[in-house]
Amino acid sequence: MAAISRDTNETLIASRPPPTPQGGMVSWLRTRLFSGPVNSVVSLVTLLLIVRLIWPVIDWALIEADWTGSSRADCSGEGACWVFISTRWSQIVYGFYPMAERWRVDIVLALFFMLIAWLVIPRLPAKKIAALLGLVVLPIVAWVLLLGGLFGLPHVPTRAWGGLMLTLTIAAVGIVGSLPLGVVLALGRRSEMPLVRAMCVIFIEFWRGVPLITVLFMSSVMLPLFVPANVEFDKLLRALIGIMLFWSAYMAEVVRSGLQAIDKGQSEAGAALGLGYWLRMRLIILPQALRLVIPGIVNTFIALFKDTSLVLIIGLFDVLSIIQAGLTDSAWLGFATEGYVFAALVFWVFCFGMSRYSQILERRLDKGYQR
Amino acid sequence: MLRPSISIPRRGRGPLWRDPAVRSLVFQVLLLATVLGIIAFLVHNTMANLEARGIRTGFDFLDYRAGFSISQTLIDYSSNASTYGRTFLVGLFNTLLVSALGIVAATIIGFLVGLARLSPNWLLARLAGAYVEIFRNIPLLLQILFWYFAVLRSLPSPRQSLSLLDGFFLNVRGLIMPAPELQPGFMATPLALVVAVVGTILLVVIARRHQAATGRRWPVLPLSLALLIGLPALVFWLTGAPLAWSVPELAGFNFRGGMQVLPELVALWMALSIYTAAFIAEIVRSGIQSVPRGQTEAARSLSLPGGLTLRRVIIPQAMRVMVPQVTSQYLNLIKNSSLATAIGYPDLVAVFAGTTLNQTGQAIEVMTMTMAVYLSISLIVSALMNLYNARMSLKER
Amino acid sequence: MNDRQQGAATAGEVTSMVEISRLNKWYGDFHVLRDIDLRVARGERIVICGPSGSGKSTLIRCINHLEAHQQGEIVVNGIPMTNDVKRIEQIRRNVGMVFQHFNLFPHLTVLENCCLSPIWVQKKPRREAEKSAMEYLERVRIANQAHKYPGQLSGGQQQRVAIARALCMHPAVMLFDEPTSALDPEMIKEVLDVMVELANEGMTMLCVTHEMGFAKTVADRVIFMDEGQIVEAAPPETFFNAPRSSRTREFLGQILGH
Amino acid sequence: MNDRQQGAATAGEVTSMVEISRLNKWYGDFHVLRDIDLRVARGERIVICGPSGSGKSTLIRCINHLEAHQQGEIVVNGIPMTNDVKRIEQIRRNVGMVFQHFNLFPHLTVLENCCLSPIWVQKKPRREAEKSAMEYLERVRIANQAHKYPGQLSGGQQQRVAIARALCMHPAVMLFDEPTSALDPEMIKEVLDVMVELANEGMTMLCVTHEMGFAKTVADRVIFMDEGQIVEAAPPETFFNAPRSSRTREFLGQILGH
Amino acid sequence: ATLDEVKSRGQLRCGVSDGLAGFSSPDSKGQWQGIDVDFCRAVAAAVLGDPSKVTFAPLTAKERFTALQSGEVDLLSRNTTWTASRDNSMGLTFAGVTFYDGQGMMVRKDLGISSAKELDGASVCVAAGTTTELNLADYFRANDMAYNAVSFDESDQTAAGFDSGRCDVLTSDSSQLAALRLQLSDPDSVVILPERISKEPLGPVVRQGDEQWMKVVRWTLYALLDAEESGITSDNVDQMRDSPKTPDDARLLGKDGNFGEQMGLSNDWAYNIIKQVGNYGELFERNVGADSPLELERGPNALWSDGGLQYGMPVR
Ligand SMILES: Nc1ncnc2c1ncn2[C@@H]1O[C@H](COP(=O)(O)OP(=O)(O)OP(=O)(O)O)[C@@H](O)[C@H]1O
Ligand SMILES: Nc1ncnc2c1ncn2[C@@H]1O[C@H](COP(=O)(O)OP(=O)(O)OP(=O)(O)O)[C@@H](O)[C@H]1O
Ligand SMILES: [Mg+2]
Ligand SMILES: [Mg+2]
Repeated sequence: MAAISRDTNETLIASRPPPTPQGGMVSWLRTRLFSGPVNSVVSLVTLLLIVRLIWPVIDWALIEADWTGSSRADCSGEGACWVFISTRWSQIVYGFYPMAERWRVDIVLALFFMLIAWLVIPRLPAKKIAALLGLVVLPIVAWVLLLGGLFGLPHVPTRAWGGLMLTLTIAAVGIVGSLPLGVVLALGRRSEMPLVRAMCVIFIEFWRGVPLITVLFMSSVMLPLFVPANVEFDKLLRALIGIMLFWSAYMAEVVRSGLQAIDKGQSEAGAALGLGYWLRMRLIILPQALRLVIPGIVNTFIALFKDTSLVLIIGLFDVLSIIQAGLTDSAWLGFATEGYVFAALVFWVFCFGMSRYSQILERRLDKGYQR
Repeated sequence: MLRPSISIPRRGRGPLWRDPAVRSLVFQVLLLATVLGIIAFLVHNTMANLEARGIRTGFDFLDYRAGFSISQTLIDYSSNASTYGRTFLVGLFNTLLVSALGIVAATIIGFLVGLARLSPNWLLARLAGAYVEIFRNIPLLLQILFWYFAVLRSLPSPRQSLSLLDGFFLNVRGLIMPAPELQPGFMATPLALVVAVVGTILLVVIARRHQAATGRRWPVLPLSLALLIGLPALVFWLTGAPLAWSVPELAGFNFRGGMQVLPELVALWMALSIYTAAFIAEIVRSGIQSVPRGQTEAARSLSLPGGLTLRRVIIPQAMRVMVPQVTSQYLNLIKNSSLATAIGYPDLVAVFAGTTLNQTGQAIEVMTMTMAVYLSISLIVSALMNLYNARMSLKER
Repeated sequence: MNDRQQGAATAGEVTSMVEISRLNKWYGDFHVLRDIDLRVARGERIVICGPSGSGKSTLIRCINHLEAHQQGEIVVNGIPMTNDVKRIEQIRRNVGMVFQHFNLFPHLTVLENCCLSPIWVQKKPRREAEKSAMEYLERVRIANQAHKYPGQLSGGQQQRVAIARALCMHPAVMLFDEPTSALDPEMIKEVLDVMVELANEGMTMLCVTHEMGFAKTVADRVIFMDEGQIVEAAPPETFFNAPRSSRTREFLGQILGH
Repeated sequence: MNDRQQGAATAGEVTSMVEISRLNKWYGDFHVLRDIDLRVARGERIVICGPSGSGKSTLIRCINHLEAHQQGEIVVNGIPMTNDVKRIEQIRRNVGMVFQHFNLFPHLTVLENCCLSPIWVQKKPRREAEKSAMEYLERVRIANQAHKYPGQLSGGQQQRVAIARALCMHPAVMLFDEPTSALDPEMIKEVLDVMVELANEGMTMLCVTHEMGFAKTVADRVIFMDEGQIVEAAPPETFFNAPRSSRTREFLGQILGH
Repeated sequence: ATLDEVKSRGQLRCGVSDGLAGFSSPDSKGQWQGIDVDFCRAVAAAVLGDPSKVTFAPLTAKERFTALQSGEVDLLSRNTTWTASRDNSMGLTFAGVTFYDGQGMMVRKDLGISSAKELDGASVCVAAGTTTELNLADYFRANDMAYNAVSFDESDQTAAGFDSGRCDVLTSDSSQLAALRLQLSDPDSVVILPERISKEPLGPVVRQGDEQWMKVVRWTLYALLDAEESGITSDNVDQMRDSPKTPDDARLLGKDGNFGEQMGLSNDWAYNIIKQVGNYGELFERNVGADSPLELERGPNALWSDGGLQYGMPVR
């Protein structure tokens, strides 16, 4: 039998620091980019691609671009002409909201962004209060302020709304409305009552099966056919309801996947503690399920946000439609690229922000209760 | 002992309304009544409103002459002879065409980008990541418009067409290319293709037998590719290339002859596939990452090399996760193709729920048919998906 | 202690805490429990064992109506089980249950786990609920972890929290379904110790377990189940030393074997 | 049997199957393995035990390079471990590994699981690979389940398939990482039985386990690890009856305690 | 009935084009401008006494009839051609003609084309769901020519498509062509061909079966025409009301008779229209005529007394 160098070893071998890995730029490049012939070629091709693709864009959008001025004459034509955007800035933000009343929009937007900041910045305390303010107080304040007609504020009809404020309104209402509806549908789809389940399935599959633009078309021009004569709905309200119903179906499927992932034992433990169905859902199942599907929920939010651009098809002037309307201005023909790029940027900033935030949130929550 | 047919013979039942069975029954009946009530209400209103406003109803209009022309028709259609019913089919086929093209391209791009994101090459992984973040977060409508204008702007007028290959021209009207015109004797070539397919199947079977007996493998993939391409090509050449081409030529404004790919189609196709590919890439990445680490470790400890591990162990398992999600992206793509209406590609929504609706004014019928089409596509695909899931799901106890 | 009183009030002078008579249960066509008769006296400690699939879990899950039975009667702390939702909730308040996989709520802290039922079901003020919960956590020697999340605890600690959570309802009877079988060997002991203590304090207990050491130490009766019926029920000495049924003997041979 | 010969050919006349000297490994800054020296003779059966986190798994995972080490040398069946991919694959062909969670391929049948490596790595004809796989499945007494999928088997059966799968490579040495700790008590025995048989046939084995019965029956040497080092290594009699180190004694007290 | 609904609502809902210079388009302040828009205002002035009480619903060509049928709008004033099928089978009624138009074609000058007959094989940009699209098919078939239609949703897009070279020809009602021409990057590089390939009487549309409302709309148009014929303008209307020149003027302006009340309006309905919106001539000149960028001739839209087709029925 082989000799053993040490039979016992009572003395503790001290923990040593690891041998220093050869660091530095060169080693980083070698391992990450040029770790073999294939890899090197791939790196070079990629680099070439980036230079060929990205550089002209930067050149056009930043270096050769025109930034200041007030009319078409200020555009040199070599790069992008952002003057087109800056002259229309206020329309892009406020739409046709009356000049004198725009301070109301400003307040709402300021509150909105402040609340977002509160929710996003981890150091700030009392997130629950912020969420409550965001879900209950802000909508009421925004509704009173934007619509007016109360407290001596002049009434501003929704058809005067437009631009970014409209986009944000539609997105926010859609998001706040579709989530609870989705939760109810998801619970319904998992219900033990066959009729409830069947109805939820039909509802969900219907909305998931048809394109949103047909829904918007129906809600914007055909709705009066379905309701008694004389009943009136605001056009914006109709778009909102259409969007909410449409996305609640998607939300329901996301939530359902979360519900499915929760172990049956959780519900049983709740029952054993004497909690009834609704308490069990509220205190045990939903908090876990929703947390689990945060990525899915945020993805749905993002999709919803992007699809607000479709209200263009029904004649509401959101960011995109306002810019498109501007493109037909005969003083500013030929700036479609700038217009679309800018609109894309607006949407991108919001969507990317949301997706990043969801990733951070997910990580933060994970850290919370795992070792 | 047999299960009793009537259960729960227990003493001291509580009041009826506290019995869960009774409760659930009452609740369901109430819910059903409410839903039926709402439906009846809507139907009643619609009937009354249609009546009151003297709007014509029924599907007779489908037999009326359409009288407008459509820029892309995959089936026979002429503005002076075809009916509105025909416009429905034309639109449907155009929708299916762009969807099919989009699905193929999106899948290929999506898989490549998804794999690139997992590449050990830092630069490539980052580039793929940037691709996903950019295209996923911009509304599709914008991307369609952007590509349309980018395509239109970068292409020359017909007179200055770019001549790519012989008979291929690219200009702002689209890609114009020769159209094949079959000559007698051509049928031998497709026949040869059929033979090649059968041959390939045989080859695979024999190769498997060979492996089972000797352990040696044949290079099945290159062999079968050679067979599939080579044989038809050989037959085609031997039969004297019995295929004439209708070569496009510039006449007056446009090219005559040949086939044409519309720029609307190209822009829509690009936008749909680039956009959807960003989502597919994410699915591919997370699908591969969802296979537990233990699987890779087990494969390694069996000394399977990396490529084999991916092909035999990781991808088959990742597929199960990916396929349902990718399918729902396909469905989204099909629904999203309805945005064609923004750039004038003649899809179902543009042609039928657009022009035909406007010429006939029969909104209810037209919208119902349109929604039914999308709904059926979605339901059919879902049904197929369930079938797939049932067959592919891991066998459990 | 209002619900204990409440339970007692309905029941008058009960001596048997759980009374099961001619209980039958089917899953579909599969007959899981066959004519079970069982009477558990106040303060009695019962260990149930038997091969896998013999219906042990099903039996104790019937006692707090996690599973519905089709025939027979169950009376818990004087309250007969019916289809009445109120009645079921009343019974559940009298019965604490500890699961094999703990089933703690991972999104709540240990303390919140324990206070959930007192606050929402028994409508106690939060402060009082927390105080009482801390006492129970103390008793299972885990009070110092009260503000951690279950995911941050070891298996043994989690199971002790699960016990404390059940105790916080002041149940009249505790059910344990293989409470130690999901634990690493090193952690089994700490959980068993807590259970032994509990038994010594006079808690009525029904415990499904294969820990025969535990059965010997605390059980008043050991029940052996097989194929859905109670095959043998005897005090531990008789059970281990002179099992009457051949099936019991076979089973004991396997369990104590390796 | 070509790779065994191949291994042996490279190695000349080796008597020690695994030779580890002054092995050190870090996870980031954390020093998991500290100056490990270990020599396993051909046919030797070694059981490794120690508290959780002591580096047992890491050690055996280093042996087939599932983890890379930073310092020290490992020689397996005469093949020294380098960073060369070919070399690593060669070593892996000499080493069979059985994981705690089986890690069977769920999309392949039992037989396909076993034939994967013989067909694709050793380029055996399928027929021959299947025949040999069936023999091993026979040996672990599961041949009748060959065409089922892993998900359709019990844990114990799955682990036996995992053992057969590893054996199909005709490895020179087998590594086991807590092969029974994810199993229900009733299934532990069937897996241990197979392992005992294997040991009796003279297979070289390194086994991380807390099954002390198994250690007593088959181990030539029991190794106790703590904090990344080998604290004590001795034949089972000495190890269990007269542990020299106080840390070993403490650990044994815990494990055999309840 | 629609009239009562509008009155009780206090707002007229009017469907207009979502962007067509001279007919209806929002200016940079978001105010709607154009002859179609002004007609809506005239109806609002007649019914509610206030031309600002209009809610404009921008509609694409495809949406317009559905929106009117469904009751989404009370009145469609969206350069819509009066045709038999629309009047008879869609549950709609045309109330009159606000603009006599004809379909024309626009091509780039550098093509060197002077007649529509030379367009064989051309690609044509056209707005989907219009009579234009149908006329186009008829015209090319009648002249045995081939063409390639590229149909866009909205007229803006047809112009953009034409501008980018997607089509050789842009076709539309010639008044629209004049408007769309202004949206091109170089308006001077194109010509409008002389042929008018169709008759395009454009007018306001209401739902069928509401005689009263149809008459209100129709008489609003007549009031505009009568005012121009009598020389009543928004500037001199007060004066004319105080001292009407003719009995006709007195009846029109509500000084004599109760013609407004017969319709369910107030008697100063026409006064309100003229005072606050102007007469037909003013509308025309301001939006599409000499005072506008479009600079269209009156042509057939001149009064009958000037050799045109516009003819207001007498208020009597
Ligand atoms: N929901 C269910 N539907 C159908 N059969 C079930 C269900 N739950 C349990 N069974 C079956 O009922 C029988 C008894 O199950 P039970 O869980 O009570 O056994 P057990 O004695 O607790 O076994 P173990 O020791 O494995 O926990 C088993 O055969 C099981 O397969
Ligand atoms: N990938 C890793 N990164 C960082 N630390 C790790 C990693 N894997 C293991 N460790 C740490 O290394 C130490 C040794 O782990 P190892 O799995 O070898 O222990 P073990 O003795 O097998 O324990 P157990 O009995 O729990 O399986 C542990 O403290 C563990 O937390
Ligand atoms: Mg059980
Ligand atoms: Mg380990």
